Amino acid sequence: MSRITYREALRQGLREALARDPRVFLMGEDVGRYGGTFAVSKGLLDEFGEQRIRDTPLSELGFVAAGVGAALGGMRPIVEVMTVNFSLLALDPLMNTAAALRHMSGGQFSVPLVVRMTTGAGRQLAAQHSHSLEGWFAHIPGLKILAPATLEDARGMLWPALQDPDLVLLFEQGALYNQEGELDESEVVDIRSARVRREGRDLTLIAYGGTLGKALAAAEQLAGEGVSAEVIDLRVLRPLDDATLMASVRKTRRALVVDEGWRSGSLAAEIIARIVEQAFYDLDAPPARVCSAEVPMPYAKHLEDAALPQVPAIVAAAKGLLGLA
Amino acid sequence: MSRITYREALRQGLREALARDPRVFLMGEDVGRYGGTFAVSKGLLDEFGEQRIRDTPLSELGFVAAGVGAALGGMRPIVEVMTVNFSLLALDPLMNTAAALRHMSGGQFSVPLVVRMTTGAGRQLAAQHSHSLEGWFAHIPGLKILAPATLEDARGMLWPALQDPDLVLLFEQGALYNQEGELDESEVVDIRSARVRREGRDLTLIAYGGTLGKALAAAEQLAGEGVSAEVIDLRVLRPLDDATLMASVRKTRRALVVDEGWRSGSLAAEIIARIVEQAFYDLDAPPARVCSAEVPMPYAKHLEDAALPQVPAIVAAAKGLLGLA
Amino acid sequence: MTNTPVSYPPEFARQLLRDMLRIRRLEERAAELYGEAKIRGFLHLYIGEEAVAVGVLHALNADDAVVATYREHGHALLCGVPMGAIMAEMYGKQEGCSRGRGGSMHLFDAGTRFFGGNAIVAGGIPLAVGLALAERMQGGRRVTACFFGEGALAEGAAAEALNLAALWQLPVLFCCENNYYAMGTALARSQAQTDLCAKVQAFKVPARSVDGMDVVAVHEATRAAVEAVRASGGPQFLEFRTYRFRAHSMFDPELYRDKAEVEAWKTRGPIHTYSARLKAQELLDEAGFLALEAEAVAEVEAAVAFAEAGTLEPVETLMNDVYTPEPQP
Amino acid sequence: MTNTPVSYPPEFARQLLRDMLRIRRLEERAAELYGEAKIRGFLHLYIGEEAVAVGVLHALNADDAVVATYREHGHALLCGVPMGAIMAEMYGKQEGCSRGRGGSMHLFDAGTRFFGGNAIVAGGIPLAVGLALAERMQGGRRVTACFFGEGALAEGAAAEALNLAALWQLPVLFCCENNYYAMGTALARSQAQTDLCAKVQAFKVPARSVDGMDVVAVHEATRAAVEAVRASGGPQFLEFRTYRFRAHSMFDPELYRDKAEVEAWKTRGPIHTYSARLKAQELLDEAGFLALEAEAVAEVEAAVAFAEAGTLEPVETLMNDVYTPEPQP
Ligand SMILES: Cc1ncc(C[n+]2csc(CCOP(=O)(O)OP(=O)(O)O)c2C)c(N)n1
Ligand SMILES: Cc1ncc(C[n+]2csc(CCOP(=O)(O)OP(=O)(O)O)c2C)c(N)n1
Ligand SMILES: [Mg+2]
Ligand SMILES: [Mg+2]
Repeated sequence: MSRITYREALRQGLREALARDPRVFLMGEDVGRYGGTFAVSKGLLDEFGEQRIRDTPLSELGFVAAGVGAALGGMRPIVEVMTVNFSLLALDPLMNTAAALRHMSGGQFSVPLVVRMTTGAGRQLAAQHSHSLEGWFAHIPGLKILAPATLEDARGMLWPALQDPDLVLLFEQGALYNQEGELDESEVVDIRSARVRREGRDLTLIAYGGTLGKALAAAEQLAGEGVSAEVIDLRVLRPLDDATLMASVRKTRRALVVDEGWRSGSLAAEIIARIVEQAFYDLDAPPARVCSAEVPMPYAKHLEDAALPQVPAIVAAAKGLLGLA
Repeated sequence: MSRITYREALRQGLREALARDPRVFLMGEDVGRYGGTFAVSKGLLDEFGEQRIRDTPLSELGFVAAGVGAALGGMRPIVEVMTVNFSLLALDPLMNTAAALRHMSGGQFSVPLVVRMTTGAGRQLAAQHSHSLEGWFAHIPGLKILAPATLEDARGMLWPALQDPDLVLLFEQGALYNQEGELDESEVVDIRSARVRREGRDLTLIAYGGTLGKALAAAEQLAGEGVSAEVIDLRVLRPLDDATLMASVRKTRRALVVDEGWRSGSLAAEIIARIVEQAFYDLDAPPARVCSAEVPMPYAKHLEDAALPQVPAIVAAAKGLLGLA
Repeated sequence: MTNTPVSYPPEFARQLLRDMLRIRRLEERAAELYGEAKIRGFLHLYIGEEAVAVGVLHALNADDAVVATYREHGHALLCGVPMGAIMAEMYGKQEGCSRGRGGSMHLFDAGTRFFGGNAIVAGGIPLAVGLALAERMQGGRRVTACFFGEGALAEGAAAEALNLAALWQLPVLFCCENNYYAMGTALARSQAQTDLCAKVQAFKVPARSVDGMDVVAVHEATRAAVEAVRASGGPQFLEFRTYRFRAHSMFDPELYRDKAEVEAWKTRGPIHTYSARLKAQELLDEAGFLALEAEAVAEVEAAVAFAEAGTLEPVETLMNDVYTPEPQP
Repeated sequence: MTNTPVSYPPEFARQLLRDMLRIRRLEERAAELYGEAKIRGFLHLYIGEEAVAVGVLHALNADDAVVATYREHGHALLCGVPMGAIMAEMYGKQEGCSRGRGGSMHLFDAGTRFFGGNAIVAGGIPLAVGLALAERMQGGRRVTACFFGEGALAEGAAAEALNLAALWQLPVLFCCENNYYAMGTALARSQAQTDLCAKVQAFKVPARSVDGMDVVAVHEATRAAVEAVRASGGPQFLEFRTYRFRAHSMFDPELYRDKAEVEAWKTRGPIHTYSARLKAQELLDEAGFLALEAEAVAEVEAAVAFAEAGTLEPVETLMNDVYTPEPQP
């Protein structure tokens, strides 16, 4: 075990991948000389050189599409889109090309590309820098979506993502970069399964990325009030690990999804739909969700806090599900 | 009543709007000289001239953003993005700017822009020309989404959309352009409500745009088998008209959503989540959905048919809900 | 230009004509089959522009990569995709080069490094830049040729890609098929800068304009440009001035251009002007021409027969290849 | 250039200095307040570049439209947004010019036609083109000025917008603040074409390069360009060569540039060089300079007091203005 931040864990993952496979390279805005906008790639330029740590021009569409091409050409590119907000400029190569290519070519071309981006709010960056769109991206067939919430996943998801023959989007939670803890070096990280992060009996809290910590805090608080909450970390947003979800929900008979995405059309809605489809008759109460308010994220701290899922709202919703409101 | 196609109804709506308000103009690729890619705007260039029927360069991001600016500058632009597939190039001005602007400016700037686009599959146009993304767009706060499925809506939704002070996306169903019928000139078209298109007792079929006709056909077939299906046309995908939906579901106690979007993260998921949240204890069965297969749309007709929601699947799912399977 | 002698070995000189004829006959037949509803979706014909694909692709090596558009039957064919596989693809048969899932706009062939078949205008341009980046990083000498229309140059994607290629000095050959219209929009009505080479040179990509109706001019210019790419490692841009004789797609009523303009360009048609030159130089006689014609027609008919005999992918495999299957242990 | 005489009326000559000082002192104070955690989020300072906003905005009419970036405190101020409203915005108070919802990157003011405050690089450029289109279609004579950095010129959005403005001959003044870096990426490392005017002229937008450290040069060039826009109706592009003396934002460790380079540019600082010229021409004496300084500081302190005294928007109105409220009957 070593003490480390989420940022450093991500950097370790990058460094290991670059060291392990000469086909791997990192490209994006300010990943090199600047040291990474959020300092994730700091030091890598010195270590791996300009060929493999490539600063790009401000051209999100261009360099994401070039990443697709480079993947087709035999490399294993990691493209950093500085934040998910700017990925709206690069949706065409992601959805229209990379995600569709293998199927529409009759199985001829896979796109072994990893796109990393920072997601989420909580740092007063306002409407154009605070989206949580990872759940929205999870609508798109042909791609896989990862949301590391723990140090182990921050370090360990990149390598299996690079081994995956298809496009993988890896969403780093901006609010977690400075989070520090003990890294369990022995944990084996897969990119297929959800994980039970806390066992419980009375209800299942389903969270991922930035909401996992809040769900765990809520579970702790609920425990103090005699409620035993199980907490599931989705980890992989597409494809969803239904088996783990349903096993838990069948056991607890109650589910609450905690999702930083805007409520309507959230990943939480999809999870509720699946629970209803697969476990309706095992439910003791309607599955519920705590999501972000449907508002462009405001700058002012108190408004931003009000717009995001918070522990008290999770606790209240959980108690509501149990008729303890 | 007059006999008319969906395409002609759309054109009537455009012509009326252009005639009524000098601030209205239409811009997009090939709306003018070519006569409109799908011939919707045919003849309008001759009638209204080059200033108001503006052919644009191939620059989706540029001309959509210019539409936002022109709306801010006092015009009432109608921007045509040829098909929703290309709107992936223009998401930044739509989500990061237009949808957020009023809120993030503290209420100073509204964006009275209407963006029209063709959506949907069914014409063997394959993976890059067949998306149904209107439900996906419905995730975005700050915009309104319309899906005309009838001739009356095709003609009548544009004018109230132009009266709306905010960004409105209007999705035309490509597979309906040639659909012909009697236009009821007396119908008053709003852009707020869902409509019951067929009354029924045993279950509620919820559809919109390209799936409305299929839901109605399924209801007809079900009637022959003694099942009375109510059919709701959502019409407005954001904000959803919960009241109409819940009134029907509370009555029939069973709901089936028919949605051309890919299943995971579909609008259907959101509707199921809402039904569960608002009417759980009134349900006799879990709400269900018939969606598109999660696959980039194939070209071959039989595969495209297999990937899309079809009447037999709707009928089967409806019977399943009623335990008649 | 059209009167300069053809100084190629007779075999190769005829090969250029043969290949233009193969594309022409293939597409004429495809148009008929569209009329018979054997082919559906969008069908974009290259008729009139054949000299470009033929002249360019004969200047590339077999292992160079090619990225094309939705108007790519000719490019696929010249890359080596069998005509039968192209026709079967348009029929939606699993014997097609994309298993019938792509159709006319999405021909692909991994074996010949033919990367499609891209139906998003300008979408292939940054993709080609990425292929070239991979080549550069792996120390290879292969060129990536990327075809697109003049309309695509208005897209931001094109600007970003040109800059990247020039900045990183990547081995891309940009082949702009300037047929003067993007659907119904004339170049001068969509781009303030109609001198495309001037536009591109401002991005620091060397650029040259070529008579795209003259297969020899196309071939010579491309050979020089490919040599320059291989020598410098950096990009080159060629503008081929050409014209499509047919509508944009099968739905186009062609309201936007004069019949007279079309007729004027037809007099410069790449096939008849070139075959006239070959005959004038006695590299070909009428019998030889008819033999090439017959050969092309036979190939087309064989392709149709192949497509007709083809089978449909079972519906059960619809979901295959959304993701790459796991390697079996 | 810096030695050419300042031939403005004394009042106006001093106004230019006063406004540069106002921006400078405002931002220095904002940086302090960031250190005290009164201001949060991203904060991008304009320190070193003040001559550009001041020189340009004094050449515009009050009713001309202005579109700026996330580095826009100075532009907002010069457009007429009260300093208190700017400071309160950065404090997140509802007395701020965007009710505290926007913060430093999203200053807006409908009254002065200040259209933000855009935090997507290049996002404002096609928006400005649209504003100009609306102006043209309504027969107005107002200009739309659009500010952006040199880094933004690599974005496809910029290319599309330049083409549209030139094609439709729209009254936009493109003001490129070339401070040679986009975050940590030097111009030459991100654009193959470093001659920005050459790049832009290739889009058929007339372009001129200006010493952005000299407020007089900026002002004169802008006056000429604005006149050209009003006369021709078409766009103009100005490249202002300038430099930011501070980090990109409050998080930037500045690893990418030499201290010596920064120091060299600082000797050309727009405020001290201009005030020296004013003094040399006896348009200003030391007492006059100190008075302007004192005035600026007083305005800043009043703004801070205003922001401190400001109130928070009630959480209850969080959802207001996601949509425009219906008019009350
Ligand atoms: C991004 C995008 N926008 C619009 C279209 C629709 N479209 C298909 S081809 C075409 C014209 C393209 O013109 P050009 O690049 O000159 O190529 P050409 O068809 O003339 O060969 C258009 C507008 C598209 N496929 N992709
Ligand atoms: C589309 C987009 N990509 C990336 C960013 C992150 N970012 C903010 S400012 C900036 C640098 C912009 O440089 P330049 O245009 O030269 O303006 P400057 O900051 O130097 O004034 C970057 C990369 C962003 N805000 N938007
Ligand atoms: Mg063309
Ligand atoms: Mg800069």
